Amino acid sequence: MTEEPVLRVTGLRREFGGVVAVDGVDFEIPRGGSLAIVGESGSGKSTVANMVVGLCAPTAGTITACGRDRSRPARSAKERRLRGREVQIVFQDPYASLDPRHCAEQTLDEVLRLHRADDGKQQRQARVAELGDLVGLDARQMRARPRALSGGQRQRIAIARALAAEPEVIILDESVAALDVLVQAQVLNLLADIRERTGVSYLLISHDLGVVRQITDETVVMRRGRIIERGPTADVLAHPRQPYTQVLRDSVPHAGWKPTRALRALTEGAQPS
Amino acid sequence: MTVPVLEVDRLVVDVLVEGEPRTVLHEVSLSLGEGEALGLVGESGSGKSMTARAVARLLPPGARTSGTIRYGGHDVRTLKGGALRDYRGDVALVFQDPRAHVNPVRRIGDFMTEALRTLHGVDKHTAAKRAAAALADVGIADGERRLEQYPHELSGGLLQRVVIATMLLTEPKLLLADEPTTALDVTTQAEVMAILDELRQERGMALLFITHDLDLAGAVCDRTAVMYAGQIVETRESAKLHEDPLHPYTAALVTARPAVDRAVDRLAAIPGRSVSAFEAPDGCPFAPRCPHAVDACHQERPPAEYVDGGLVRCIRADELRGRLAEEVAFHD
Amino acid sequence: MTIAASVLDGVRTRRRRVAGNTVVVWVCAAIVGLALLLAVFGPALAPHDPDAADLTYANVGPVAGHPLGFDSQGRDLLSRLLAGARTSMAGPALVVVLAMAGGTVLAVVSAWAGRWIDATLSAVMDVLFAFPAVLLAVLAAAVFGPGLTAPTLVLALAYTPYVARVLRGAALRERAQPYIAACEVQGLSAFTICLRHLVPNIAPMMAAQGTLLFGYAMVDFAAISFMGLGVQPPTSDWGVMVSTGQPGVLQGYPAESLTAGLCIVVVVVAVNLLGERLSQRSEGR
Amino acid sequence: MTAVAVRPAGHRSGRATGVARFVARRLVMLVATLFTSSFVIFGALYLAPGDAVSTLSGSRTLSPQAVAALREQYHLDDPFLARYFQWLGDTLLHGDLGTSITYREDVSSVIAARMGVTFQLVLYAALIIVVVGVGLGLLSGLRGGVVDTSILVVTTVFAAVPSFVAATVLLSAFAVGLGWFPAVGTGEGLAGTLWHLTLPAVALALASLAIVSRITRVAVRTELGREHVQTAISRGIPYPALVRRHVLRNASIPVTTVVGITIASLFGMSAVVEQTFGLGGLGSALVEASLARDVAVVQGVALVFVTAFVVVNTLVDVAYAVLDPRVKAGSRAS
Repeated sequence: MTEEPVLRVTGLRREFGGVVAVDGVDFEIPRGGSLAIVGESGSGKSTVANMVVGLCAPTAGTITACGRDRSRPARSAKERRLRGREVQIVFQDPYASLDPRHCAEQTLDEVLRLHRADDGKQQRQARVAELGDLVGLDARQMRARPRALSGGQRQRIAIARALAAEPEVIILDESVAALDVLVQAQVLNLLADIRERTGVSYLLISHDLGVVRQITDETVVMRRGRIIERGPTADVLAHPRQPYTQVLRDSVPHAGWKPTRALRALTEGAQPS
Repeated sequence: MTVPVLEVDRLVVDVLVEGEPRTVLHEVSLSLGEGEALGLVGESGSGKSMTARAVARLLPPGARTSGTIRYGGHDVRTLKGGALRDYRGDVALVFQDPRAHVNPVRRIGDFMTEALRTLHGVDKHTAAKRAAAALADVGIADGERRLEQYPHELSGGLLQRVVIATMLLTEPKLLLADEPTTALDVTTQAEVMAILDELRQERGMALLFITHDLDLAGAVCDRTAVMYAGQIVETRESAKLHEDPLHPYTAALVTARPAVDRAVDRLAAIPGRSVSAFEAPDGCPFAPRCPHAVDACHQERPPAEYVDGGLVRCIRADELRGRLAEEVAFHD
Repeated sequence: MTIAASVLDGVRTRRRRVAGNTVVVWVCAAIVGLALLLAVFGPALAPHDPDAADLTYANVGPVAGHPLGFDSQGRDLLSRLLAGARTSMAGPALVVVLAMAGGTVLAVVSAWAGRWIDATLSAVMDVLFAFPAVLLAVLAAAVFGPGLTAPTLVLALAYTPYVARVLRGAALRERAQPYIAACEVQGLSAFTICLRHLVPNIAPMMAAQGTLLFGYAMVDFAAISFMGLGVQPPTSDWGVMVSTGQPGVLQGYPAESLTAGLCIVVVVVAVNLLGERLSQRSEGR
Repeated sequence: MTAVAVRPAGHRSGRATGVARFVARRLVMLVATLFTSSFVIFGALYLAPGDAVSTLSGSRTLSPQAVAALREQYHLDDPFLARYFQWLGDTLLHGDLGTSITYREDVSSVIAARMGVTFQLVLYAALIIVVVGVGLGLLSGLRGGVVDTSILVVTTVFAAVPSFVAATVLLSAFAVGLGWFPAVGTGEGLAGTLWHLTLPAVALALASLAIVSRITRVAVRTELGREHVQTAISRGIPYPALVRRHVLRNASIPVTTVVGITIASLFGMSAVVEQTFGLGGLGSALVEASLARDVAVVQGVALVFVTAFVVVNTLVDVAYAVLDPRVKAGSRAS
């Protein structure tokens, strides 16, 4: 028996007005680990992320982070803050992820005041500067309104905000999907560095198998609300056991790739709805 | 190469940004042979969509152009009246977001048959029949039912196939596709691309395919042009872009993309961010980020030169050839 | 003319129009500012006693010292217009403050809570919406008797669902933004998030709505006073003056009615244009 | 949220049931709204300071017999809710709205005698709003240039003119000054009625017409700029067909809504115009009754106005559902 996982999800289920969006989802992430949930739109992967982070309540199932249950909505302000120090999230859209009226320094300071109530102003300032350094933003960018910054820079602020509370797990909900490929590479490298330096765990929600391969150790594949395949990322992508996973992998354009119409037919045949 | 269907020569486009004219395309030249597919690849703000809009005569109000866009012996920029309508009949467009490009309050059937009935005088019944047949071509079996539906009742992938079927109904000679699959899931993308490619080859249409994905362009295009900061920095046979890129930016695009089949310790990420044409410095616009830049690169804009059957704007293209090939080989 | 050409035409003149628009906005702002100053200092600025009647001057035109002449009671018209600025605008201003406060609270609560609270509040708003503001004010006047208090409260009540509806939409859009979700994930309380993030971000919309609402309120308030159910003569008020000038209109002395009407129209035009601009800016963020 | 993968595939019949369900929902809301409104109108009487008898009598001194009659007629000795249902029953079943203390006749006959003028006036004004307002908006939105600028300036000013100011200006200029139209009264026969109601209808319509024109202009411009219109242009669809099928059809959705709401709100403003032009309609009765604190008449007329307002608003929503195929049962799309 190894160390207690930093995040454990069992039997997770969510319905929206009778429609089952997520059903019977189990997974766990070891301390410092990195897990990907792969799927297409409608697979339920984002709903899982929202439930883990506490933005929507599960219909059934349990979520345990850092040994504490978070399956039900937080009741007290203290509980909310505690949960904030366990799991954080970086969203997809860099343009909507930041309050347009606040610069990076203000955004980070607000988080620090919440989670480090004992710190003085100078300690907070030092920590803000440290976080800025960590994600590679200079002093000018830290004081700029979001509208003056590029998508990549905004996403760095969002990452810094997620790190500010020193959580054990960061959910990356398609966090690099909206970025151009060169900026995406910068941010992916940054995420790898951060994990190495802080030991934080990642839960990556993505449809992009290249990104998944680059920054995760384990992968679960979701389809229509259920997990259909799981394993080490390298194995799952190199030797998919499920036809759907194979189709998913073969649909990714790469050098010498030819699109074919047969792919969809195969998936429909493989898993009738 | 055959006679070009479309020939763009030193196209410069200025558009109004907050009331000020800003250059978004700088001396863009490309040619497209009959039945040929050309990919136009670049990051956001590179000017790839603006190129398509200029060709389609859909530039935003207040835009100014110079250079020529030649189609059928005429400059598209100056077409008027009947000639413009004829041109529009020959050119079909498919955009990224099908939902925005189909009138939400009219039925699919109205959308599909509008051009046939209005411009080609086809009667209602025949037009509907042809529309249903076109839907079958793009893999939509129950066409007659679909014609009665409204756009909001169809999924994005289905609607994009409807748009493609519609565009093919009038038998255009040139298809402009601007990120037609970007909003779709990967498996749907593969299918839509397959349909597009198949039908295009069947009918001998020319295709200008705009995308941010080098590999996707490579899959369906004979040649690919790479854009950066409003200019085409390299045009080359698609297959060779991956093995033997001529421009450092192309090499950067190839190496920055994480691969499905293996992880690397660090991705080859070049610093900085991509700029638009009007933000670009003097000299080569890529020079500030280019790992191979020398002083001369910052002096003046490199001219387009032929190298190994491709066209490249880099003064060091010849000497860098082997090194760039190594960089991408190390990646692959 | 092709459509592209017509759109192009519009744009070619746009740069000129941008400059022209800025001038218009400044003029409007100046008018509104002046009106507000008059509301505060108008009664003090009046050159004559606005209530001093002298029937020998009834309906006499402009003479030295009385640039606008006299009304049917022989009172100095300019003084009455200046003095009337306060009553004509104080009521509407109060209506706007009350309706905006109520509407904002309802909108934010509704958008934040969602579910049945939102559904219930929205249904209540829809029913309240069924009452035309003026009708409700008349009803109130019939029950409580003419005066300022009832119309002010009733108009505020009638406008609240309108404000709430518009702001609820804005609040819902803002509520759905990931930056709000990020605040929730941090553990900030709903109250803090609304106060520090949500409300400031719908503030431009609120400013625009408040301004536009002031225009409506001025018209409705004046209408109520005009009908004799609001401000009571002989108090000088623009709406009342349009009304008390009616007999003069039929006798060919329209000065009292028309000058008071003009005051209302000028202020409302300026307020509307200003509100429209604010609303465009709040949407074009 | 990525929960819904497959949309229910609806077609003509599905859409028809969708609209039917929407209409049914709106009708339920209509009844609920009317019920609540009537409750408010009825209850307002008892909100007044002092006892109900003095409110009902308009603070007149009455003989003990008159007071007793009043108590009897309004069931003042019954509990509040019982009174309400009694009143509602009388209103709905017998058209009995009580007796006016100023007119000294049944409120229902006061209303019946005056309803015609008001509805004619509102109808006339509505016609002007639709024809002139929408017309100017289309012209402005589609033509651009000087035409657009002129219309924009004029409608900006008109939108700020309260109907009673408009009425005063029109009266002063066209009735008293030029003598083209009569200053007061309703006239005989269709031509006479039209002639007499023209100035009042214009005064009533003016501000609304301007607002409708501006909304129409914006709607047309918005639709012209839509991507699907660009697509249609790129397919070579001729301008007239483009405008008809895509711009006007789509713009008709917001325009219909605004026109409807505007027309519904005319009832409230008719009071002011009727007063100025000496028209003996419901509006002027409402004002006179309010001034005289003749509560029975105020209640009756308010009930008629609210009903008209709510019915028109419901019709607008139904029109919206019919025009916009995206309307799902129970909610407005967009």
